[in-house]
Amino acid sequence: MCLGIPGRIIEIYDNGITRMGKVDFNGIVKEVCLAYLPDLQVGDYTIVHVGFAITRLDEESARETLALFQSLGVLEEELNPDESHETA
Amino acid sequence: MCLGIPGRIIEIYDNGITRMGKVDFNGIVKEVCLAYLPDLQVGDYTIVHVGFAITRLDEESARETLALFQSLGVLEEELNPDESHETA
Amino acid sequence: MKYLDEFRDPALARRLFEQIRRITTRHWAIMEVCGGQTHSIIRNGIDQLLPPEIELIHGPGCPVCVTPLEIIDKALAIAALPEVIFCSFGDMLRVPGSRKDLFRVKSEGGDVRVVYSPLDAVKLAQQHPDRQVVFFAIGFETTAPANAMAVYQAARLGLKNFSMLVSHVLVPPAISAIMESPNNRVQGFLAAGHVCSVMGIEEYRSLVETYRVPIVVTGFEPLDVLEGIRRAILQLEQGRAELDNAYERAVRPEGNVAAKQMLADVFTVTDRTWRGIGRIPRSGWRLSDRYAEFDAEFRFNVHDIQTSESPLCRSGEVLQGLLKPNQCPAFGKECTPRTPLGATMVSSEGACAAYYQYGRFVPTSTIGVAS
Amino acid sequence: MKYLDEFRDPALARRLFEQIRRITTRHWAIMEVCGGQTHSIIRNGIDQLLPPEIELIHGPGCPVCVTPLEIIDKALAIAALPEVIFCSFGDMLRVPGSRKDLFRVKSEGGDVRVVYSPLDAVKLAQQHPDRQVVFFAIGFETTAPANAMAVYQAARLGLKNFSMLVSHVLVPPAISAIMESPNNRVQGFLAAGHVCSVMGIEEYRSLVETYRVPIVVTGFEPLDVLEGIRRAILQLEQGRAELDNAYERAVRPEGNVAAKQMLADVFTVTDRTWRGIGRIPRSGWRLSDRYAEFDAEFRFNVHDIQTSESPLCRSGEVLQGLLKPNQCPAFGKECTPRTPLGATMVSSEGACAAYYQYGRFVPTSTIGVAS
Amino acid sequence: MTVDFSNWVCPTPLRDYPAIVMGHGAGGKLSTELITHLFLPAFGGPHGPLADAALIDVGGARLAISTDSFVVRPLFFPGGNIGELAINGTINDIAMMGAQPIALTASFILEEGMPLAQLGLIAESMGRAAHNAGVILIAGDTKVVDRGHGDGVYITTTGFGLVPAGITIGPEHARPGDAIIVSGPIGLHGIAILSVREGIEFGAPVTSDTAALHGLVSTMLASGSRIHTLRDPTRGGVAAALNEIAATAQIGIEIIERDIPIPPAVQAACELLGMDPLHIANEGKLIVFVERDDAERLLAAMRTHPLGRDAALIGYATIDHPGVVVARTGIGGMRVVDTLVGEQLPRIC
Amino acid sequence: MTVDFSNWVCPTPLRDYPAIVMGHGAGGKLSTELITHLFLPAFGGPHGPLADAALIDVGGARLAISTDSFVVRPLFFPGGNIGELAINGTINDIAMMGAQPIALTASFILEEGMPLAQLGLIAESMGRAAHNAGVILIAGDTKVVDRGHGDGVYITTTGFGLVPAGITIGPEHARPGDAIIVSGPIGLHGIAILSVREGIEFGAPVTSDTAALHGLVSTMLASGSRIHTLRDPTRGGVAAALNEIAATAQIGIEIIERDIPIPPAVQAACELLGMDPLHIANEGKLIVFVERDDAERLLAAMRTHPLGRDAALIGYATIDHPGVVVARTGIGGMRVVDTLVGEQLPRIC
Ligand code: SF4
Ligand code: SF4
Ligand SMILES: [Mg+2]
Ligand SMILES: [Mg+2]
Ligand SMILES: [Mg+2]
Ligand SMILES: [Mg+2]
Ligand SMILES: [Mg+2]
Ligand SMILES: [Mg+2]
Ligand SMILES: [Mg+2]
Ligand SMILES: [Mg+2]
Ligand SMILES: [Mg+2]
Ligand SMILES: [Mg+2]
Repeated sequence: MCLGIPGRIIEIYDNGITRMGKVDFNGIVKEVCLAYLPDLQVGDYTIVHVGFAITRLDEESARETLALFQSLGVLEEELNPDESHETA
Repeated sequence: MCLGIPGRIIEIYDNGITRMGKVDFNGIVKEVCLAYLPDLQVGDYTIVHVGFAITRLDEESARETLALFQSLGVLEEELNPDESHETA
Repeated sequence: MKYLDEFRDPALARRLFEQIRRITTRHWAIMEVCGGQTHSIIRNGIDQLLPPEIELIHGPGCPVCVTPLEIIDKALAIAALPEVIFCSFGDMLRVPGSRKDLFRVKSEGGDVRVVYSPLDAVKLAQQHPDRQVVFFAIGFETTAPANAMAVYQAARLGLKNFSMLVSHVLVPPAISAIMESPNNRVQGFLAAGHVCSVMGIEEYRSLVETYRVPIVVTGFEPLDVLEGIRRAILQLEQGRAELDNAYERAVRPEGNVAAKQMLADVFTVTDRTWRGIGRIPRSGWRLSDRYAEFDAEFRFNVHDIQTSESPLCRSGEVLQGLLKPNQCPAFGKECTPRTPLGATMVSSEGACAAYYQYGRFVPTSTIGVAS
Repeated sequence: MKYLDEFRDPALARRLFEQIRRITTRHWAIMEVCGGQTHSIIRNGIDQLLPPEIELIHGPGCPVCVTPLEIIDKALAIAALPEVIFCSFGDMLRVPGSRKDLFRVKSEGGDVRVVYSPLDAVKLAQQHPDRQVVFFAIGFETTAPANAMAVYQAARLGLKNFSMLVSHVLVPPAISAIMESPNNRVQGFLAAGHVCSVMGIEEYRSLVETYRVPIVVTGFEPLDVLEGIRRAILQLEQGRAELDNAYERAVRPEGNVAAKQMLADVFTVTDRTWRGIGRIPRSGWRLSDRYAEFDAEFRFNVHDIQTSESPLCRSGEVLQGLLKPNQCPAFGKECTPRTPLGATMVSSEGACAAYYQYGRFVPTSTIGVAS
Repeated sequence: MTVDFSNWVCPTPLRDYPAIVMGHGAGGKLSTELITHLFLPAFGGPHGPLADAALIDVGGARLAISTDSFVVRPLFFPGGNIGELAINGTINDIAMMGAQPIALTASFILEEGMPLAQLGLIAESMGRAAHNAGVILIAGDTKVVDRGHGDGVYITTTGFGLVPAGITIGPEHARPGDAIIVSGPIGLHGIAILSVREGIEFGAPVTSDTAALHGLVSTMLASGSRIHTLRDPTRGGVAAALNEIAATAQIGIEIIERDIPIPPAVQAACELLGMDPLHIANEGKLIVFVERDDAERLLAAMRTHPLGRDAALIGYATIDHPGVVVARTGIGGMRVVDTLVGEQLPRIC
Repeated sequence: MTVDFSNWVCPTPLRDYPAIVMGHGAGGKLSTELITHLFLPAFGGPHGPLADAALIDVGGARLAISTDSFVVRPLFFPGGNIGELAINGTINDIAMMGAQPIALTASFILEEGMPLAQLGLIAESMGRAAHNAGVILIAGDTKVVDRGHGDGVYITTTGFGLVPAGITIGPEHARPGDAIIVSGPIGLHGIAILSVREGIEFGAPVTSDTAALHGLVSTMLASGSRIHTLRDPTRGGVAAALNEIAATAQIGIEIIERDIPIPPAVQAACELLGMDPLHIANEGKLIVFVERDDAERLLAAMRTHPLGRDAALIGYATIDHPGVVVARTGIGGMRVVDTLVGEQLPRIC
């Protein structure tokens, strides 16, 4: 459930009822409701579901997670080179 | 104006609002309003215009008119044979 | 078909032509009032077989042709309303208003339907209680009883969604208008048989007397038309001006009494503008006050109707018999049945259209079909 | 795409698979709660690359699958009403009710429209003041804020022609229900990352404590899913049962505060029947009394709803992780995505459909395309 | 592109209609003008492309090709349905080039909600019609449009046939002096359709004459008569077919009204609706222009075939009034027989 | 006739739908089942008729014939309109048989109210497309349907081409071991259309790839590569085309997802709408199955042609899992690539 896609906010405006914006998904742009993320700014990343920005995408966390993945095998391989080959 | 076609009444009925009938035009049959000809009977001829019987077709008169046409030239030809050929 | 084929018999037609030739000694201008007779004349090639002395003038007897531009523009405006089902006899769909016709309104989304009988429109109103059904009630006295019955039934059924746009016209005032015209050349009339089968013939007696003009009540088949012509010529040649009934099988002197009663209830005489002719006093019917609620002109507030007739068109003169269709400079050029400029080119019974369709002297280039 | 492609990196995926293999010493049954994760697992072939000891159980996290038959039958009845424009997310159109689906209602003349966002339905209601616009509001906590906003805006705009057929479901009560089931085999959960990005993670803490079961908040890309599995296995192998957030880039502990406020205003917790599972107390949302006038179930008196589920279908067991889709006797035979018997075959995210679409062990005959 | 109005015979064509109206599809003058003034210039010049049918040389053979879309309402009518019409209509267009039809393609545009049982009946009668005619359905396509954007089913068929060596038949080959024969009573298809729409009942049923005519054409060719032109008088009826031939060959045509076989029910329906039988569509009739001296031989041959049993000589081509069709009326007058402008409408007043 | 449900691969086909639904026209399984179980039996047997295209022998030549109806909405879309689609689509179906297209027929179903100016634009681009492709429009037809029974314009084109001697190309000729090449980036046409319907904007415009491919095919044939199968992946996308070939030739197919050229905007739109790029329609791309050893030579030849510049090898045919298409996923797993059941729908949840 809950297909959510990350995109970058490129425009913010009020459509007379609520806070709206345009979000860029790698070259395609869709209008999105920003009402639930009043603090988001142009340039921020968000995750969009059925036309709504539901959460801020924290770029710092993303980098940390990827760094963790990068480190995972490497660290243990360094610590335990033999075992790592056995379980492969 | 006023395309009117002769046909024969083959059925008479009341549709709940008014007097209606079926009229046969040489093999094709159409529903017709008979409200304006309360005396017409099955078997009578009528002239139909936009779905309404507007008048009784008097068969006797029709025969007389045709008889008149038949007699027209003949009578005068008999009376005046030469002149008839001159004007032809 | 019985009572049609007999009146199309070629041998009898030959006799009637012969008789007419025999009795005709000089030029006579006779008007067939009714477009149905014009249609029959051209459709059968009667005019070409008559002696050259006889000039047939085609009268204003096509209700499609004479429906005033203003009412057509109103019809187009009403038909374009989204809540309306606009019902019309087939021929009216091609009649141009100032800017468009019903076909175009339909193509733009208007719900325009062809009905065979006005009662079909009443049925539609019963079937579509959420829509407004409007019937375009045109016609001479022949059609009026049918249209009157539609209103009468709608009233009896309590239909709030049925109305009529009424443009009825009457023959006798038109004959008066023609005879009163300073340019008038008509010397005798073939009166419209089916009009008389409804109205009877008495109202024509005063016309005969006032204008000292022969009037022969005439049918529509070739022999009927020829007989009407023969009797008119006979009167003219003999210096008589009488009312004669040459369509006795269909026309009683008193007309259709039941129909006339209904007409008196539903309609009231009114002044009417005839397209191409102008305003003729007391020459039409409108709904009587009792049925005013069924009047589409009141029900729909159709504003801003700007009517504008083509300046080229001389259909007024054609309708008055002052001009043959092919004498109009636009005939077959700017004006064809596909691009009609005038009412008389619109209906297949209009004098100009009839000339175009069935006339022998149509220039080939205007009939061309692409290879 | 940024923040998608990085989390699909094959080299990193290999490392994660290796790690998982390294730490797995015995059989573990882990449920990914969310259909989006099931989709990702099958779409990427993750299950086939995991060590055989790890059993992934596909959870009931597809709102399309679990929407109760009775509500779908109501949707079909409402969508068939002539005055209604029925708006739905695309996937719901193929969900069978007792006798038909929305595609069939559409083919029978129902005005059924696919919308991308619930706000599109509000727009339609503004554009068609003469029609009743009904939005089929399904979804878990992720979709609820969007649907809530639609009602809120309709109320602010004073729309009298907008309503929602609400069938919202909630994840935590479903996890409880699974854990309470006497047949339960699930030993750890991957919680739905996007649900948590709205609701936060605190409500899962009591589940972890009550059932002593590891719950890892997990994203949707291959690396996210693998990391979720890795952390769940790590806890299981180490005998821990903790709440862990493996989707930190999208999930704050407190969730989306503004969205939660709106949800509290617009919705009220209610008991809900889950298709194939049964009634779970306090497992759904309905409109709060304040917005009751927008409830399509009240606005449209949809009587005579006779629901009847296929007796062959075992989607309930599938949804509870008791049965693999391809262990159902009807799978790929009576039941295919074209002729779905159960909710889980209907949505492309349903466990059965996902197995059918992306599974390796589908019998060839069921995929045949006529030559 | 803007629509080119500059070369009109009439000075202001399409002027009144900035958008398509029903008449553009009625096979009358509006249809012709749409093709001549919109499609032909767009498709590359006034000559050749987008006629109803065409001949191309392929590998030494002459291939006759024709295409038509069928949008008839109602889908089922007395005597047939849209399916067999779609087969027979295209077979006939091929046959009218003197070709032997070989194969057809059929492309369907289905409206959402079309009952499969009805579609099955239509497909089955297509299969039967093709089988009976000895042609094969070789390729097809199926599209579905939203409810309210179709009308149950529209069918487009395209047909292929081979023209035997030595045959040159076409409207351009009609010559002054040619005898004009119609293969049987006219107006049946159109009146069968109209009767459903206008609520007319028939004492004896009037049914569509839909039929494949290539067998009759074979019989005619085998008679050795010098046939110049064949035409099936479909949309627009005999009047449109004759006008098209008159215009293409630049000949005059004179027909004798009382020699035209018009069934009584067709005549009666036309009287009632104010229509001309010459404007009513036929789907299983042909008109042939033949060297005058061969007329009797051809008539005799046609009458041996079930579809030509009631063939009748109805007139002649002349050098007078080129491009114009006239009729000698029942009482001996003359009238112009013109093509309809647009749709055929019931005439009431 | 009653619809025959007895021979279904799945036991209860069409059971749920007594009438046409949109999915019957989507080119997926419902479409296939409608053809297999309704049309084919009606048209005379399970083999042969009513495929998308066909070959017949005429006068010693092999004639390739194909027909398609075009019902695309909107009529005008980024990169083209329904007119050039109708020309290119049928040219391509001819080209996919290895034939050189010669001529097309075009039949129009116009909705009352269709603006003539728009129709003119469409006709003009048809003329241009035909001219550019070197094919002629030889015959046509025009029908008009009541407003509310059409959608502006539907166009059915039928095309004819000649298959050069020695060429045998078709889905049945694909063999295990064949290399599979796609001529360029996929999904552009379908996403260009979707973007209009779903209100998606593009930073850099995504336009339909509509193009006539017979020139590219000529280049490919001239390279001397042993080409077994050509297919343009239109409705149903690459997935439907590959599944059809797998089923026809009874081969397995394995493609490598990361080798498939998918433009970033297509990928992004698919992510957003929850669609699979392999299901998105293309109108100017082809898939070719070629003898493995000739793959590099063919790729090199294709890349010399503007329409093959970005050609890519995307997988191989295998003897495993006959009839089934699988994809190696980005992370090295395997998934089945199935044909859609009916319509492609935005997936939200
Ligand atoms: S030919 Fe046309 S323009 Fe001339 S009078 Fe007749 S209708 Fe008017
Ligand atoms: S395969 Fe079909 S019948 Fe079996 S559990 Fe899944 S949805 Fe139900
Ligand atoms: Mg044709
Ligand atoms: Mg044809
Ligand atoms: Mg023809
Ligand atoms: Mg096709
Ligand atoms: Mg319809
Ligand atoms: Mg094709
Ligand atoms: Mg195709
Ligand atoms: Mg193709
Ligand atoms: Mg045609
Ligand atoms: Mg439309």
